[in-house]
Amino acid sequence: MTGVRGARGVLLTFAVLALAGCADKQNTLAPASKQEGRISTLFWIMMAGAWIGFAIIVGLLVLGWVNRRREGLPGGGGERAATRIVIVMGVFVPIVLLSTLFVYSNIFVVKSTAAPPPGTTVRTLGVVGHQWFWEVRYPGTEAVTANEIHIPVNTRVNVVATTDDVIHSFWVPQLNRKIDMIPGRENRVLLAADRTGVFRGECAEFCGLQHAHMSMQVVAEPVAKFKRWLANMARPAPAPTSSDERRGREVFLSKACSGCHTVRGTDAAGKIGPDLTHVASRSTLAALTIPNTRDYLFRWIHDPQQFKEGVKMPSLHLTDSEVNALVAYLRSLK
Amino acid sequence: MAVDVRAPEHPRVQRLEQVWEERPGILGWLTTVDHKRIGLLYFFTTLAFFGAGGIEALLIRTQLAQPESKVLAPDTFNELFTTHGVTMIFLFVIPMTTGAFGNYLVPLMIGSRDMAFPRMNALSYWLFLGSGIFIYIGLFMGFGPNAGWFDYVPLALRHFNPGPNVDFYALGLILNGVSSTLAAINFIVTIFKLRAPGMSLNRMPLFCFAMLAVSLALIFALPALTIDLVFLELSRKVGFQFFIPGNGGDPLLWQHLFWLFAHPEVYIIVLPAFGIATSIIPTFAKRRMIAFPLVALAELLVAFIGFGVWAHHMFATGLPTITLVFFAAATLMVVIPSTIQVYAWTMTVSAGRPEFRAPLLFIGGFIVFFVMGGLSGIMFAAIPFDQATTDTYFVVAHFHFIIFGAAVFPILGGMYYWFPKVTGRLYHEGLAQLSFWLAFVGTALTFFPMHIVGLIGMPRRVYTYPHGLGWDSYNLIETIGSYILAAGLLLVAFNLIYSRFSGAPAGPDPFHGGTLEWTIPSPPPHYNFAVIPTVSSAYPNWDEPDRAVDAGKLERGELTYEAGHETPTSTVRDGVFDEVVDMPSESPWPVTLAFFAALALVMVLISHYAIAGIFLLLVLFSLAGWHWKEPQEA
Amino acid sequence: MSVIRSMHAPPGRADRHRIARPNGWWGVVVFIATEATLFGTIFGSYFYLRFRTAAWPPKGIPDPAVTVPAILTAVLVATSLVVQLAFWAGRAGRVRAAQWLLVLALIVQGAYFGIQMHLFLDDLDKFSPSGSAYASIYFTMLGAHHAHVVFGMFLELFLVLRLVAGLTNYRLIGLQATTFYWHFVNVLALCVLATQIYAAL
Amino acid sequence: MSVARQSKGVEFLQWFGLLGAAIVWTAQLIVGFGVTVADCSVAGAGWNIDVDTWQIVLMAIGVPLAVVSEVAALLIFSETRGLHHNDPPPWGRRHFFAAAAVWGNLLFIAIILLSGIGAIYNTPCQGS
Repeated sequence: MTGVRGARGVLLTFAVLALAGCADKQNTLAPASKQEGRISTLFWIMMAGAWIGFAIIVGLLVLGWVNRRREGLPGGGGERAATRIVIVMGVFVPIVLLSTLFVYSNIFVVKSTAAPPPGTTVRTLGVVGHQWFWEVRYPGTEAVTANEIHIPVNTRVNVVATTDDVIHSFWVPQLNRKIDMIPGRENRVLLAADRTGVFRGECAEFCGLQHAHMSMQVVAEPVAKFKRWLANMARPAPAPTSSDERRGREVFLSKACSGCHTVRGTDAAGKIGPDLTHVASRSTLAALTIPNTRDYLFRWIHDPQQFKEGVKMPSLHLTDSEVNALVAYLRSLK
Repeated sequence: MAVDVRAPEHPRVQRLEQVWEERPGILGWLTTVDHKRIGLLYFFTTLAFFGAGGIEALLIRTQLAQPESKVLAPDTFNELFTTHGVTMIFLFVIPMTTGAFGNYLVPLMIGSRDMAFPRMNALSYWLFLGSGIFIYIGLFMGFGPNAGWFDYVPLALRHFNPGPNVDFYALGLILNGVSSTLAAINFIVTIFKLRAPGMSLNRMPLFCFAMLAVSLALIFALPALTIDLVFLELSRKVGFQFFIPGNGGDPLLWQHLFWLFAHPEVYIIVLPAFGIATSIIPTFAKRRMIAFPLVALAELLVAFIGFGVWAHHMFATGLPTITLVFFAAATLMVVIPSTIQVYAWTMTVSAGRPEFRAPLLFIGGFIVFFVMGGLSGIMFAAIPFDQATTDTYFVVAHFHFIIFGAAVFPILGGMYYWFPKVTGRLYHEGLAQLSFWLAFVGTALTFFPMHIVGLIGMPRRVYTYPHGLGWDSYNLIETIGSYILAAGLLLVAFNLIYSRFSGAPAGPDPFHGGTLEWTIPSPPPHYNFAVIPTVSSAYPNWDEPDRAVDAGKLERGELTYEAGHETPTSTVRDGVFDEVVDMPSESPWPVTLAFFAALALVMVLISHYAIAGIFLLLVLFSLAGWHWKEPQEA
Repeated sequence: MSVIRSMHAPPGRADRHRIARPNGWWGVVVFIATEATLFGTIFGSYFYLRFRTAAWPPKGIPDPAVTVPAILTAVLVATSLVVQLAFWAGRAGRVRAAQWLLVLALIVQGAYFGIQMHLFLDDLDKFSPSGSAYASIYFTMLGAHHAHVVFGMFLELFLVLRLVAGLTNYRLIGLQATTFYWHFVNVLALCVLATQIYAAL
Repeated sequence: MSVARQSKGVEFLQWFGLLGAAIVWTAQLIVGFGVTVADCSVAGAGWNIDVDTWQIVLMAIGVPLAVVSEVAALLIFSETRGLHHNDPPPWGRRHFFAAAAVWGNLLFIAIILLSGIGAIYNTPCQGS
């Protein structure tokens, strides 16, 4: 491992500087789990090999240029010698190296990073892909949320990835490989963060107009904190306290909102948009398209299309006061 | 030597001129069956599509130059990247390498006077043209294909994609597939049967081995795509259930069939490039290829093993590992034919006295980029790593190094290399080398950073990306690179156009190439060879005694066949002289048939099935008319 | 070397006798190869879909008929012999015989096609191709094969008409190619039948 | 044994040496892949297919056959040692293909082994 790190420093100055220099939010090579750690090690090993192979070929070409005035190989020798090199370097060496790679990656690494069979982990959670947001369910509880996945740190969580419409791909680069969400199939991927933090993920399979705005974040937190969060998520929405909030709820239930959104504890049980029971507890709106602030929420409700052209949520042409009331209500859904 | 063969004033040569001459003017081009003219038609058409695809690429890069930019609306972006892929693969690289290079060169390299089925050759071109126009009409009507070039269902089904966009894609590609199939059949039979006497399989130029491999791959790969597209259209138009899980269908069926075609496709794209490289390297290294038999087999092996790797495009679909390992194993081993070739090329360069003129420079660039793309390709055979990086810009970088670096660079090199043969004039060397360096730097700048930006998490096919993920600077570099690259390509175009009119006369053999096309005048006469050459090695132009003997035959009228519109055939394995066959002359039917076929698909597109049926009858009718006139009546 | 050249130099252009298969033969063989792959893909899809469905055919869809298709296929396969005879007759220069044998084949195949069409439409009334993946692949497979039968009949019809004007080298090769094509279509017929009735076994 | 018969035998050896291993691998891929798909799908689950046995059998048949075709290539190669690959056919052509197939067949042997081993050592029907 350390040897590899050393080698990488030598071989990869360009890439390494680049990788070190950048934000790590979605970096496959900044692992936050054993699984992703193994995968990035696999990468660095292949990368080292690749640069060596590349150097050999470029070197040969340069030699050919240096030697352009003389017949025969630089080190002397003609057809036979050259053919021997082709056979050794072109057939034998690669067969050995590639077979080794096969065994290492496709038998060992693949096993040690694979999704566990159902029911073998402490926790299972369901993520359902929608055009274009992520519905997150915690089996065994009422909790339903969207685009923000909380998991306990140092715990193996089995994610069951399914889709409600087209093919999406669930991918949290710092935690594990990606897994496609395919109609009619139940795929799994293992999340097991070995440190607390927020890890960004994004839909990796082209899923239509707003494929670019289908991100999510995984929050890995201490078990106690996670349990508190989950308990709150499982509760129905808090009742409105101020008059504004009450009016907001009226608007929410009377206008089209409730046709698409669910707020548990009210009559709103729409299934098309994200569950808003605890929307105020989330840090972003529209699958990480905009931050979840009073101002943005206001503009979003006014005209969602300006942020996410083609999103299913229409502009309901509400008056400013109605929107203000809605904002007040939604911001109260902690 | 060969010069005598071309004595134009000789009565036999004049007779050949009369026999093989075709009608001049636009009508001549519409009815031509001359493989050289058809090759040129392919060449200019594919260049036009290359331009279109390039503009699409520049628009895409411009949109992605900065985060959150609004140059293109999302739907436009999706149509552009889909059409870019479809254009570059189906309307540029494949028709350019097989249609243009293959058509023009294969008969010249094997010493024949035309392809085995000249009229079918014309038909392939007209069908190809039809498919291209078909797809682009869609784009200009605002219905460009918009579900990605691999068009995954259910996104491509009517429920999620109600417009005709995907229908333009599917029907256009069916037509394109028919065209490629016919072309492939033609190449296989031509290479099997029309080789000059003495050209046994072991004396066949490597370019022809590449074209043979490509054609065989097409023959067995295209049906999968055709069936897949038929399934798709039946699902979209009349609600068949192949892909609907609820009713026993499976979206992955589409992916299996698509990649069963589309991975061999990748090798179909690069194989002719190998062929071009193996033509250019010996000429400028002034020696025969090292490990010739191994390289020949390697070309066939790539095409063959390419059929056993398709599911490595589906590693992230959750298929059982025990299914995936088969494809991972093949994916690793398919690398080896390429390593063989890469070492054979570099060894030939080292062992010879290479003269680094523009064509060889482009091949040098090709080797560098091909190795780079190949090495990142190996990584995708490691299932866990593939699942980490698939559908990211790391993949985009990989396949652009292969498709642009490894397929288009040899095409550019080949354009320079055979330009004197086709036009009779020399290109401008200085400009050519400048264009190489521009293209080389441009390619590296455009595609290398994509590796990094992919590794740090940028998925492919996003029309925009947020600031603050560390992607901005790389994307900007890529965009700058793409413009440099475009400049390089424009310089190539300028050089060729300029040299076409004011280049120095080239003579029959400016580079002293090894294969038969260099034994005849530039541009080649309609009949290609006054005396059908008799061959005793894979580099006949370097066997001067043989050529001298050929020259003598003109007087004696041996192997000249000036009596009729004829060319000799030989046995498949050992190139033993077999019989003389009458070659058909120009015919109006291929273009007519293609026209009706295209109209039939238009009718399917707008769901007028009865009228489509009528056009299909007209297709059969044209087929009958076509065969009513038989070659010997020419 | 010299050996080879003497071997290749033909005695003038008159030499027409052939020591290997003609281009047309190779052309149709390669064409058949790609067609076979096409049907291979269909059969592959059929069984892929079958693996993914517990009940085959699914509930509510009748088992495919066995006897009638089997008999029909047997009849169709028999025409292979007739077409082959036509080719032999043609090669022996007996043009009229070739013509009449082709006509005979055409009549039998026409009858076959007629009955198959009837069964096809009959099935369409029983269950819709847009009802299940089974129905979709079932009708697609049969439709594809029927289309090939029609194309084969078109080729024969064309030859019958051409042979009126006598026999040429070109037409003889055409006849040989068509014969080949029919053998292929009939092999397909057997594979299609096997796949089709598999659901009833 | 007449010359014609003998040359037929040699001819067969050359083509078998060239294509044998390739065909064997194709068979292994189709059957091996098919078996895994069948076993891991809705209907197939009920047919309790023993994937490992299948894979072992496939390897046990495939590897020897591939080796035989390698031997065939070697035989032709040694038979034609000293010829140049551009020499007149048929022997020049036989040398040409044998010289290449000797190395090419190694790939197919490798693929057959790796696929089999991979399929056996990984857990049946575990999503990946």
